Amino acid sequence: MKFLGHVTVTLKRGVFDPQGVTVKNALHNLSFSETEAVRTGKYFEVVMESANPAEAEKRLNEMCDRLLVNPVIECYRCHVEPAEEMESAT
Amino acid sequence: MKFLGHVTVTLKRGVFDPQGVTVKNALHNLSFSETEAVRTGKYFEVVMESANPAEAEKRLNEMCDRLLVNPVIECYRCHVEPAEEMESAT
Amino acid sequence: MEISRNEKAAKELGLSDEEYRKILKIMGREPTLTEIAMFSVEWSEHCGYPHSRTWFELFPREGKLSALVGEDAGGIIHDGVAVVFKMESHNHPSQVEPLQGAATGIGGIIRDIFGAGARPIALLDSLRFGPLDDVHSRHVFEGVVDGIAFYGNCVGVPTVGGELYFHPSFRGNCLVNVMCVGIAPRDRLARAWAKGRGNLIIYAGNRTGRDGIGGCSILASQEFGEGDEKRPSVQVGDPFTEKCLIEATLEALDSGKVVGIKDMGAAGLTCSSSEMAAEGKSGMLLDLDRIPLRESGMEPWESMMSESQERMLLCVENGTEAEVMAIFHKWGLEAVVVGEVEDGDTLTVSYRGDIVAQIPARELTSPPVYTPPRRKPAFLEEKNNGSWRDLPGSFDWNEVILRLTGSSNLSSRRPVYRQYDHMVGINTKILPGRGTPVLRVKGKEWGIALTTDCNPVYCSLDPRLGAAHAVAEAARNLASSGARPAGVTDCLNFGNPRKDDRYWYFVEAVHGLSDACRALELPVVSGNVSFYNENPGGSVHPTPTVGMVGIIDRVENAVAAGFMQEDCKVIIAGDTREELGGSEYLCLVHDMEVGPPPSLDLQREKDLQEFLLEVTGRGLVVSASDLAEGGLVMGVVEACLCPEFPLGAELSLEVLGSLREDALLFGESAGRALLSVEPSYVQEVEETAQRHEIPLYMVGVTGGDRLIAKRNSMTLFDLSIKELRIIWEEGLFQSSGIPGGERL
Amino acid sequence: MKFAVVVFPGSNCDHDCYHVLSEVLGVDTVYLWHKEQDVGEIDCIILPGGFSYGDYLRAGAIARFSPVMQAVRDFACKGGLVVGICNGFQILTESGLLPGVLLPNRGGRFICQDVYLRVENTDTPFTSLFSPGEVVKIPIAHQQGNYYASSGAMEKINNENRVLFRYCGPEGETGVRTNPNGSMDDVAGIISEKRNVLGLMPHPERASEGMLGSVDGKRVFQSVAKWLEEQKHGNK
Ligand SMILES: Nc1ncnc2c1ncn2[C@@H]1O[C@H](COP(=O)(O)OP(=O)(O)O)[C@@H](O)[C@H]1O
Ligand SMILES: [Mg+2]
Repeated sequence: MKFLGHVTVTLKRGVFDPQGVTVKNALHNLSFSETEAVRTGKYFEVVMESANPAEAEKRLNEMCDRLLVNPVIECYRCHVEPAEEMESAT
Repeated sequence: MKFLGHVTVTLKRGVFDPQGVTVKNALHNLSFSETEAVRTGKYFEVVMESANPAEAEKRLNEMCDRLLVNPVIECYRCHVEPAEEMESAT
Repeated sequence: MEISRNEKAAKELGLSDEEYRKILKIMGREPTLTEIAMFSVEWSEHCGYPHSRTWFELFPREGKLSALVGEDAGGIIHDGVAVVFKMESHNHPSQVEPLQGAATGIGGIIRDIFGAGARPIALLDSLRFGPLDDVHSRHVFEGVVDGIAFYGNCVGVPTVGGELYFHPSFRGNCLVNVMCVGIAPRDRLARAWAKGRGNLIIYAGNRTGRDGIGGCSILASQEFGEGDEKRPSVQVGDPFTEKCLIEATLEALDSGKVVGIKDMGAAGLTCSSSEMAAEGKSGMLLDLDRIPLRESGMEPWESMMSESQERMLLCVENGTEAEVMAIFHKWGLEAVVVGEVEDGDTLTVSYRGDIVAQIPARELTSPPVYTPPRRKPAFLEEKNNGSWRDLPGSFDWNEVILRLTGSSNLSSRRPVYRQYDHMVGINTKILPGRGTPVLRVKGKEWGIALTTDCNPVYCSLDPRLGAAHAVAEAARNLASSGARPAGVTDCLNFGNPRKDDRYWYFVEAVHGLSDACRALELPVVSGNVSFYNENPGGSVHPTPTVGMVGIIDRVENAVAAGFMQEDCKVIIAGDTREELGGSEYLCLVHDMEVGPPPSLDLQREKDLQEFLLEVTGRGLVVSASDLAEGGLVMGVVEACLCPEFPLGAELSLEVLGSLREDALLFGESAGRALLSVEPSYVQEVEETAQRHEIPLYMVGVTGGDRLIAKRNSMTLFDLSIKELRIIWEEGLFQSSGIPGGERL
Repeated sequence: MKFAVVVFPGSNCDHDCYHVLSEVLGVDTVYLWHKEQDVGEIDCIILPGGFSYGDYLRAGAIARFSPVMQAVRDFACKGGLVVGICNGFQILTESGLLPGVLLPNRGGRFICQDVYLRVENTDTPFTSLFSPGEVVKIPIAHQQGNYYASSGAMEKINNENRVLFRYCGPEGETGVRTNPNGSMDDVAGIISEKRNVLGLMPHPERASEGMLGSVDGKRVFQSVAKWLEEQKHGNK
């Protein structure tokens, strides 16, 4: 079965996020003065073949732990859903 | 009221995503051979002050259109939620 | 029905009725959609240069050193080494998507260089944008710089120089011209041809997607009716793959098994296959089913038109394909056999067992030539009548100088060049911001100096003279560093050639370039044309950017621009005339863009160059630089503000003659250089100048922490170096909004 | 004595390091392809700068899985000398051979320029030819050089005197104004607990020839060569 995994990676609280500061300042310059803070992160979509949702989820977590996320500074959340019509865009 | 906006930015379909290809290849090398495709994107959390959820959502969309998202190659989805205990991180 | 649809497709792809009839005649039948697509890209301005090609015959192709005028990139030969260089524009893509547009521009020009078999060793970027107070222009500027940094830094080719200029005519249509320089043993250069029946065609690098397929909505919608989203035609750069492609390509060429090679740039597969076949006087069979595709369901015309980046096409000896492909595989790149060389001269394209295109390669690569009518704009006479002479000639110069020093066009470019890795490769001897960039060549005593130049205001006032100035200034830049100018590449940025005034500008500029190059004995070895640079307010200022390469015999003698040493004599070589037309001073302080631009005497330029080469070569000067935008004052200010050792100077300017004060200080007379010389060498410098018939003017002494100028003991200006420095360094930061905090 | 310069896809200072080692120092140097599983008879391994795998995921994140990195790890475990420069430093932190991580620069942009460094500890194989507290000039060129470690880890590094180079001003003064990238405690280079693995963001190979402005960086390589020489004689 084909699954689509979604991974959102964010910086751990307390880790300085220069890009977030830059974006916040840029928003202020564009008069979005209501912005109090911006934190940036990464997002991945993974199309994968798996026997079942539980297996897919397990593997996706492994991918995060081994490669996609640096645990020194980052944390993540992820989930999978069945992917019927995803075209394999390599 | 304080709100937390979440923005997920992805590349439009058909736009080449070299990072995604490289990450997919790396996953294969780590024997995640079930991976068929990886697409990379960006993620933002925006802490903002707004009168009400509808207003917050409207402003967040404006931020996306004006700064966070490059409409030539990217698309996005976003939503807001009340943010009680977010500490202003920056 | 079929017929009209093809004609309609041809039209939408930019082919005129006349061109379509010509295609019918060549083919002797109705062309297929794929063939139409192929003609449209190959005959486009981009690839086929229909409006400009004929004028290139004016360019001198020979110089003092032996010149290589090759297929994609030309060069010069010195001491058994080929120095290959070329400049190219990526204006429109950068305007639409600044970061990726500029990034892919860098990728494209680098491929031209290593495709010729040379290892890329330097990049220069010549950039022009609308004024920074315009939010969108600023966005484009920042995105372009980001894109160049993103791509150039990652591929590991240092960006060692360039230009940056803001002017309202580039609002809505920026210019991004990038130059790449590479070196190779002269016998290692590659040819862009396919030859030898039975030899194989290999495709290497990134997969083919629908990138850059613009303007073919009729094909897309009628074939598929996919409807939903308009297909993005933006190309995305992949510098990591490019870096691997550089290494793999050079390794493949070293194997000796490669017959010919060409990159797939504009017009992609169509251009590389047809031009390799035509150049090798061969036929070629391409099997589209074997092309590595990024997306499913790509039609043949899409594969043939795609501008996906980081791809190369090779012709290799039959039987060696496995060995060559293994090199690419080793570098993690795809490489597959996609075709073979045939007798004859036909390019045949097959797809799913059918032949979808069959075109005589020579015809495809010989687009029609157009020389539409041209007309000199009537307003030019009036603009050049010297009306600046009515202005008062004297002001509070302290204030004016601070304004110029902090202006977006004259302030320090450090906020830009420090975002570029300008040292990787460990060859950069003179770094950006210190003078003309100079590179050593490892294992040799000699080195290479590089520059790009063009003043679009001069060119808009007098394109012939302006273009000649670009050549002269570039040559002067090189000679000031101690390098003998050796070869020229150009990038000709103009408006719509079908408008008679734009075309007049273009033709005049080409004449100016050719005349100047001929007078200075410089070959034009490569170049590029970008037309249709128009914005709603009209054409951009005509901008024939000149890229120039010089050879410095002993690279350790390379001279930088900064004074660096106290108690040296400050000398101006060459005459200062009462010329203020077209100057940065008039534009900025008086908001006046009027001429005439400074006069230019090319024989004098040559004499000055010889003089500069001799004094730098003999180690007689501490610093040397040419005087250009901002005139004498900005030349001196820059010399004072060398990043390593800011230093003041005291000048007495009466020796320069009794000109108007404004012209004296800010006039941009050509043929001048600013030198600083240790007192004990002054006499030798003077003797040398006499021999070359160059007038010298002793205008002052270096030292102290102020820049002071007097004339007949009256103080013209008196400024603290510290204040100048802050204003100069902050100028671009302030006007560009580049975040501070990292200023140092 | 033999040096190896590792080549990852996307390394772009590999040739520069090779040039300095073999041409300027005149020591025996080889390239080590990232697929190698065995480093062979080598005395010092250099992980050069560049953009391994484009730095596409995070700087150094993919390179650390290259086969050669297992060999580098074994080599380091046995006490072999490893120098990671710029991207090499990033790879070392990603692989856990050095603590911490290199975040994007404070200003968010790539910075290429000369910086001053204060040499903090000369009692190491990499710095013996410097004098303590000496200020040297070596260029940086990176987008992610902002060193970060948890406060516990940073404290340990400081206590163990493992910061070899700190960003500073021409007189050795430190602070926000002389720190180009926001690096914690002005860290420009650190060594491992066992003192045989060095990671540094500045590029010593770019400051190894007088013709290019500074020879301060050369002393890093010379220190290594000297140390290796002494080891050899010591073992005799
Ligand atoms: N776009 C750019 N990219 C890189 N370097 C640049 C750029 N623009 C200017 N520079 C560098 O900044 C310095 C000053 O530029 P400029 O005054 O235009 O040079 P020149 O006096 O040689 O005409 C030079 O070293 C130049 O190469
Ligand atoms: Mg100039």
